[in-house]
Amino acid sequence: MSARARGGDRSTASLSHRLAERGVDKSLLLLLPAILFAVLLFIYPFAYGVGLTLQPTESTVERYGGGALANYVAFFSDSFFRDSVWITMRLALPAALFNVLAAIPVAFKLRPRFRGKRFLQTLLVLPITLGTVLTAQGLLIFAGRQGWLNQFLTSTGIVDEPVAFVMNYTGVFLSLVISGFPFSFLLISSYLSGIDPSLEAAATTLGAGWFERFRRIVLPLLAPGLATTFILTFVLAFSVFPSARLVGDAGGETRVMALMAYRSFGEQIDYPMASTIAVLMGVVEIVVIALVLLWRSTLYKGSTGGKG
Amino acid sequence: APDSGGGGGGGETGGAAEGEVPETPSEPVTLNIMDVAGNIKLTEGMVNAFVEENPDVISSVTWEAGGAPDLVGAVKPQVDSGNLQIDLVLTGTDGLSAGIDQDLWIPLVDEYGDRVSNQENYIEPAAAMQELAEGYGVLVTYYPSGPLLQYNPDAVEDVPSTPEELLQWASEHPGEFGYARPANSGPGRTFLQGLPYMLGDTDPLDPVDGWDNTWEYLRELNQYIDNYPTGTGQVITNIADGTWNLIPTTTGWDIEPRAEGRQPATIEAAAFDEFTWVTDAHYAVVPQGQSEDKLSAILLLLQDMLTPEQNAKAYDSGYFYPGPAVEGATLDLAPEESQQVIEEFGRDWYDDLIESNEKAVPLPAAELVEAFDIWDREIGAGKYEG
Amino acid sequence: MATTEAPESTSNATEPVPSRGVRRIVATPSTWLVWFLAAAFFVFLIGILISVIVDSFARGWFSTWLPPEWTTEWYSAAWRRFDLTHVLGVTLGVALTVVVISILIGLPAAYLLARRDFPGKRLVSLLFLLPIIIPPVTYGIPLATVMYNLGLGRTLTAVVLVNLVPSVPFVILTMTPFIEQINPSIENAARMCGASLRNVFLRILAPLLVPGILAAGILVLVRTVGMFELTFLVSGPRTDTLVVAIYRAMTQAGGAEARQLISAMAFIYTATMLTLLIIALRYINPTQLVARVRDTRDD
Amino acid sequence: MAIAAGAFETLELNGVGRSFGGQVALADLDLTVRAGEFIALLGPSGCGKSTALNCLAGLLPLTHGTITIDGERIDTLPSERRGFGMVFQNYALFPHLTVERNVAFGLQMRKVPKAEMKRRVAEAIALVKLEEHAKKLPGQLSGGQQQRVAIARAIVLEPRLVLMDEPLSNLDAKLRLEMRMEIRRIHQSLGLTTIHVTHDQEEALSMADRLVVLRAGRVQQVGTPEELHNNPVNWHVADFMGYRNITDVTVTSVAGDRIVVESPDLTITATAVEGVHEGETARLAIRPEDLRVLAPGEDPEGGNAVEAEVSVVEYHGREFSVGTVTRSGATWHVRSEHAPLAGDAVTLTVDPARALVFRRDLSDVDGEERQLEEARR
Amino acid sequence: MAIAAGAFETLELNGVGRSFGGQVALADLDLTVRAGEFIALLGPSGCGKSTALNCLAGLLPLTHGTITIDGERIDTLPSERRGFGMVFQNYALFPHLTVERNVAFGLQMRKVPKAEMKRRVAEAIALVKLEEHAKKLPGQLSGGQQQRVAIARAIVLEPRLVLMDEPLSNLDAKLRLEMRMEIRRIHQSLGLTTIHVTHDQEEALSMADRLVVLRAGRVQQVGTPEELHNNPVNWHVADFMGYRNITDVTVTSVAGDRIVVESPDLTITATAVEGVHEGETARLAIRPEDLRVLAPGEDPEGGNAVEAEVSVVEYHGREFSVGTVTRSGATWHVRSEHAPLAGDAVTLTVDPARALVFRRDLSDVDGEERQLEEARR
Ligand SMILES: Nc1ncnc2c1ncn2[C@@H]1O[C@H](COP(=O)(O)OP(=O)(O)OP(=O)(O)O)[C@@H](O)[C@H]1O
Ligand SMILES: Nc1ncnc2c1ncn2[C@@H]1O[C@H](COP(=O)(O)OP(=O)(O)OP(=O)(O)O)[C@@H](O)[C@H]1O
Ligand SMILES: NCCCCNCCCN
Ligand SMILES: [Mg+2]
Ligand SMILES: [Mg+2]
Repeated sequence: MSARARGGDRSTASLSHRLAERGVDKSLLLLLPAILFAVLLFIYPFAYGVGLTLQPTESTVERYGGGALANYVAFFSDSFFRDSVWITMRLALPAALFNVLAAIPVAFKLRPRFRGKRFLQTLLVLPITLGTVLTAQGLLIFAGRQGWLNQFLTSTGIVDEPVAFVMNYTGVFLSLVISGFPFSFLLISSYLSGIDPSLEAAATTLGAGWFERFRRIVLPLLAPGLATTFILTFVLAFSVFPSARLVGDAGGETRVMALMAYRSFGEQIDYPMASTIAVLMGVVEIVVIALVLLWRSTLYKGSTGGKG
Repeated sequence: APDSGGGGGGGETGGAAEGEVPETPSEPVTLNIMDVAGNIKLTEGMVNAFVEENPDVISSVTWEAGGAPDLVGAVKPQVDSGNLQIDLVLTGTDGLSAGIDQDLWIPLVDEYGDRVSNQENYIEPAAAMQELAEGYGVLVTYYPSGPLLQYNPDAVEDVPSTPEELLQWASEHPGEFGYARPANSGPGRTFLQGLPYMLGDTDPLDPVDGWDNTWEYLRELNQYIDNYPTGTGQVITNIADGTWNLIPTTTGWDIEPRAEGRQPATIEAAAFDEFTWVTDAHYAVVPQGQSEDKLSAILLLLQDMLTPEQNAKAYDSGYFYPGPAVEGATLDLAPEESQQVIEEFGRDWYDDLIESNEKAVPLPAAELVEAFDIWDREIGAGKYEG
Repeated sequence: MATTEAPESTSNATEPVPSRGVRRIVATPSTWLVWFLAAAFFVFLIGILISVIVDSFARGWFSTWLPPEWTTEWYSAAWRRFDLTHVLGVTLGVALTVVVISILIGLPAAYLLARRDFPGKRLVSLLFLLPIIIPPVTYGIPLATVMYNLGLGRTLTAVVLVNLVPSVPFVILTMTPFIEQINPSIENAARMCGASLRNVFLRILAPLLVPGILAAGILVLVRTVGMFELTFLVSGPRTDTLVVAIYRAMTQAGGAEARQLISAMAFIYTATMLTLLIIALRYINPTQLVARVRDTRDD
Repeated sequence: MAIAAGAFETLELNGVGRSFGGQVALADLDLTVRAGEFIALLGPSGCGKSTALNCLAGLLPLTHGTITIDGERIDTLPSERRGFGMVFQNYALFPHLTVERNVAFGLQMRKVPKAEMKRRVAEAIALVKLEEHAKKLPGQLSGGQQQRVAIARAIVLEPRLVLMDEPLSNLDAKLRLEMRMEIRRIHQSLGLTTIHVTHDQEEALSMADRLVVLRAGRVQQVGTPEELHNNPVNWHVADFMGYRNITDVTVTSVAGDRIVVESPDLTITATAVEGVHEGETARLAIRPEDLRVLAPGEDPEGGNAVEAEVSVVEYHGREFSVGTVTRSGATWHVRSEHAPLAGDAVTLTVDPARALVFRRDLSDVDGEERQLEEARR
Repeated sequence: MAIAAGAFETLELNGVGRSFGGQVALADLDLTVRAGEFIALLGPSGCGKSTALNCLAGLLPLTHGTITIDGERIDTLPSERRGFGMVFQNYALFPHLTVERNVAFGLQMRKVPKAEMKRRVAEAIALVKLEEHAKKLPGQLSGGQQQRVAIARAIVLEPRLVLMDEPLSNLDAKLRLEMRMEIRRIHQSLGLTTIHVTHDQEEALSMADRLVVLRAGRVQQVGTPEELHNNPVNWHVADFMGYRNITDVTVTSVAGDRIVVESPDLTITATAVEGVHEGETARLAIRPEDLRVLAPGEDPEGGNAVEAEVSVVEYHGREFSVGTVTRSGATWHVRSEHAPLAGDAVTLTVDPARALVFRRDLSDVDGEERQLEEARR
């Protein structure tokens, strides 16, 4: 056979091979339109928005000090702003958690094929057609003090006084569940369908009852998918805006960051502050996402088929 | 497309344009009118009438509606880029002064006041409101607003006639009185601005240092209020469906919802024994960079809108009762339907009350924003203890 | 381990065994919870929908079970006041254009991200992820300024462009797993048959990706029709989409429009979406709207 | 390691059947399994092997019949309480658990004390020779190693019955051979009762004490490897047991078992397995290894001679597999010690005892299933 | 059907290599393929067979070496312009196109006129006997039928070279046998140059003109089936070619090829394949079919006798595969015509010409690869 030198000798492979080896060839041009798009229409305006946060209005500087960072100083030193972080979290975290946790058993139950499954799935997709406005409007009418729900509850004697479902934390929470639950249900269903049913069958033959199968096999394999679902519903819940205003208590319990940004923007006419709040919304979201991802990175994430 | 004529950047228009605005446009113009004050109902008829009469001046108009907070977002990019899509803005005091702050408006009155000479016919409180425009806007409609009270006669027997009685009533009926967040509501802000007069505060025009009684009062009232909706609509719904039984209102907000069927006609209104009207008005403003032709047409239009015949259309369905801003614009000049609605849903005692009680201009924009800020922090957020 | 349970009969070999019931009993507590959750959810869902529909046809409905009087006048009022024919035309036109363009731009990018490794891939992925997780408020206003500076303010072009900002990444995100699902050797087979990259795309990938494209398309459509923040900042009276029109109606200064009018508009919105969705669901599985799903085997 | 031999005497399946919405996947399976037996379920893809196994395991509810152990019904027990072990076709290892914890899973479910658990897991892992890999995740193992984990996981429970669903089908030729021995060795050393599903006749023959041949949901034949290999009861079983040369012939004379059959190409004396009568069209089946190339001048066995032409020659190590074609185009596969050339004319012969004749119609298979069968060929 | 035989004289691979981020998957492959040849690439899983094939097809960029056809470099051509056909392991049929349109796809890409296309597609489909299924989608076909579509799709283009990547590995035993013949028949009838990847030595032996045995990315041996079967060049090839009995021994005497080796259990006269010297530890390899059970009183061949005890007996149709264990615990696999009983003591013997001795170390494989190799066993 050949006596050719090996190892460092790369001259025999052509340049195009060597570039292609690194993943560089002309098919990369396929990415170009999307990248151009993202840079021009997203990165540039986004950077501009961030720049704006460093140009506080005179009155902000006067009131809070801090020079170019006055907006940030204001946000963190003034509890009126600062609290909105907690208020938003208090809403978004439980809502996202609820959506994920409630979706697990439902997805689990609806997994096998049965008559009417598609119909049920379709019903579950329905809320994406509702839109936030109709949801808010509907909640106000249906679950308001004089709505059908309260009329039913009081006339059947289940409660004495109408229950306050809307214009408060509960109202926003309900609207987040109505729009977010179907989404996490569908997402979790799809992750669940990726788990090879023979794993559960195997656990069954080894003597595991339904709970043990769920706890020891399905749940650990589902966990990374749950993390992803949580992130996506959390993002949706975190930037909640119309419902916080329409069915919430916009000044109090549901004075979320998006409302604060809008308040600065539209009512206080303080664009730098509005940008600051918006940017901080992004930061808080990313911190939460990063934490979840960090947790997710400790989980088993390989194939969920029967063959390792 | 940049069809808005020769007008370039904002700076060019100022003084330089003054002499160049022709009496009439060189050719008929089309106008895009933005309404951020709910003014369209009041003035649409006036504008349409003018267009019909003067097709050589204005060939057509388009309307768009929005909220005052959206105004700057929509207009500023246009002014900055010299690319006007909105030719005329109808706004309340908030949009007006936000635009003044951002340098968005042509100083219409200062520079072309002589061509809107009908401004001389303003009734007195309207003239006072016109002062707030600082020479930028032309007042087109006016109303004395409130604060008044609206109540469900089935549930409220002894109607409060003073703020103290109101507080008393609210404490006896917790959760049955409420008002909307002032920043989002006309009746809300009218109630807020009317209190200092009734409670004898030191300076009704200084919410920071002069409203001690008012803030104290609102804090106490706050204990008996469930929540503050972010719009008057929800307040109307609340009293209509019996959730609440007593709310603050204004003349317009009392008449129109009943006329439209959004409230039962049986809802009653009442006034405090002693109060000062906190008046309100709508203004027409023109964004910087407007072309001479369009400006010329707009001036002709505004002049016409301030004639009694036209201005009387502002009676509408009681939405801004009474509405007109000029002398002589009496109800009998208003359209037939308008007269019928007022007949049926108006309150005969309103006109006397308007005649007899003091009238004050609302807070200037900066102070109003400050009042809102304080309200948000001290009252609104008070519901939530972080 | 010996068998403990004594069967009722030991020798009737041919009789069908009622074994179905046997495994169900074990799952009872979870089944209970699931049905409760699902029922509560549907009560709210249906309640909300029906009450808005009733409200939109009601006159003088305050605190009774049903309205005393029915009317269609809110619909005609909405139609008149907001020129809904035009608004609906704009809405659908914008949404469909956004769908087509975002797929044309997003699909090739998704293909590359699904199939290839190249320097800077992580950075590019991040670039496509950000517009989805950063709230639109953050970049919406400067983006609108850019649009106005380009002389595109309040044009349909601008409305389409701003909606593409979250849509293109969204297509990339949803399409990537669909592409990963297609066996790469099918592409290789096509290349071995002499197909160029273009032909591989048009004749092999595109037809195979139809369910994915439909799913991504319907989601982009739904998101675009529902996108308020960005559209609102660059649209004008002739280019408002339905949500923006509704929002304007709700937040208009001088007090919102009547609740019933909003109900009517909200229902028009839902009916529009529902029509689109039902059309789409003829072609795809509902669960595919959110992610790719292998249909479960139940053996 | 003290894994107890089967805790039962006999396991009986009585008329076990399973349909999927009207489609019969398994019908009327009667089978008695004695403790310690190694039974292979054999048949082509889709014939109902997995269905049978899953019914036995309790993973699929029966639609007909009963399963009893020493007379007690067990088909009403949930599968986690039947005490069987199962090795799945795709191994179904828990991907998030190490080898050790995979094996320990069943013991944990049974709440076996820690110390005993540790000992038994270690024993099972040693039995399948995976001591070095005990801490790895399944994804880090090769196919053969995963296979062995699956076996260890099933047998650590000392099950009364081990069920294996085509456990070797994913392995490469060499590994398959090794694993066969391994399974057989474990079976023998522990005396486990085993039911093993496969579609590979060689595998079944080499491993099992008894074979059950299934086709389209129905049992065709049950017997020892020798019985099946030498005396298939119908042409279908013959086809599956390696009688590659199958052709339609006309019966011309019958004398007890010994009959003469004809086709355009040949006249052959053969053995009738099923009763056929003169004039009937029947099916002739011959193994390639029973068909010899006649040396020049040699007498054909029993007068059986077929003229053919060599078309394909395959080298199989020591011997050659030769494809020949007769005048009418029928293909006959033959074994040969030397390599003929393609195109050579050859004469083939076969011992009449090894040329089997069957009825052509398989009366027990109905129309739809036959269609299925046809489609699969 | 006029598919032109290879439009080249020779295809040459010169030092072709491919690494994945430092890990060598294929190293220094030199091979000359002559037109019309059927070459099998053989080796265990992960040895680089697919890598070699994909490099040849242009689906993977090379990291070393060149590929030329009649002296012209083709490794810089994109795969769609090399004019090769490929049959993929999983068939890779276009699931949305009918059989007909799958086959026509390549011709469409080449803009072959309609009429000619129709004719050629029909011919190719006829060649693989799928006329009845032409209008079906791949999903409606059985595995074997899909396989044939894949072949038709590759050959309809009259490619200069057909590449096949384990095309039979997904089929069941019976079908695999049939498809082997089919591929061989098509190869012969069209005279196509073919490179066929497999890990099944029997398949490779039976189909190919020449075999290339790969291991851990390196060529071990190239030769005809007979050469590989009878004269493997190292113990690894021997292992892979069916020398199942491999054990370490000490060389005690050398006399040319004929040497004597020892281990605790045995002393055997054998044949040295690689040069070994006295005292060296070497590796002895014997096929099961070359190891016989000595009949009582019979003389061992060449004096070679090994005492062992029967441990496992597998039935393989006509004969038995017997596992025996020597005193020291080594396992010897033997073929036997009759079935011994487990526990029987037997004496095994082997012809010295068939007991091969190799060097123990495979000098050309470096540490890391050896580890990989170990892990896989
Ligand atoms: N869940 C199911 N629903 C409907 N039909 C089914 C189901 N499972 C199996 N079948 C059908 O039952 C028949 C037997 O299937 P089974 O899985 O038992 O075959 P098998 O012998 O194991 O085949 P293979 O060797 O391919 O695994 C097949 O025709 C199959 O299509
Ligand atoms: N894309 C890749 N990235 C990294 N390593 C790879 C890649 N493809 C193959 N390899 C490695 O290269 C080696 C050779 O792989 P190849 O696919 O050629 O094996 P093979 O001989 O075809 O095996 P099999 O019979 O299992 O198909 C293996 O060790 C494999 O892990
Ligand atoms: N329908 C009642 C109208 C009241 C108008 N209020 C206008 C306030 C504008 N800032
Ligand atoms: Mg099976
Ligand atoms: Mg391979």
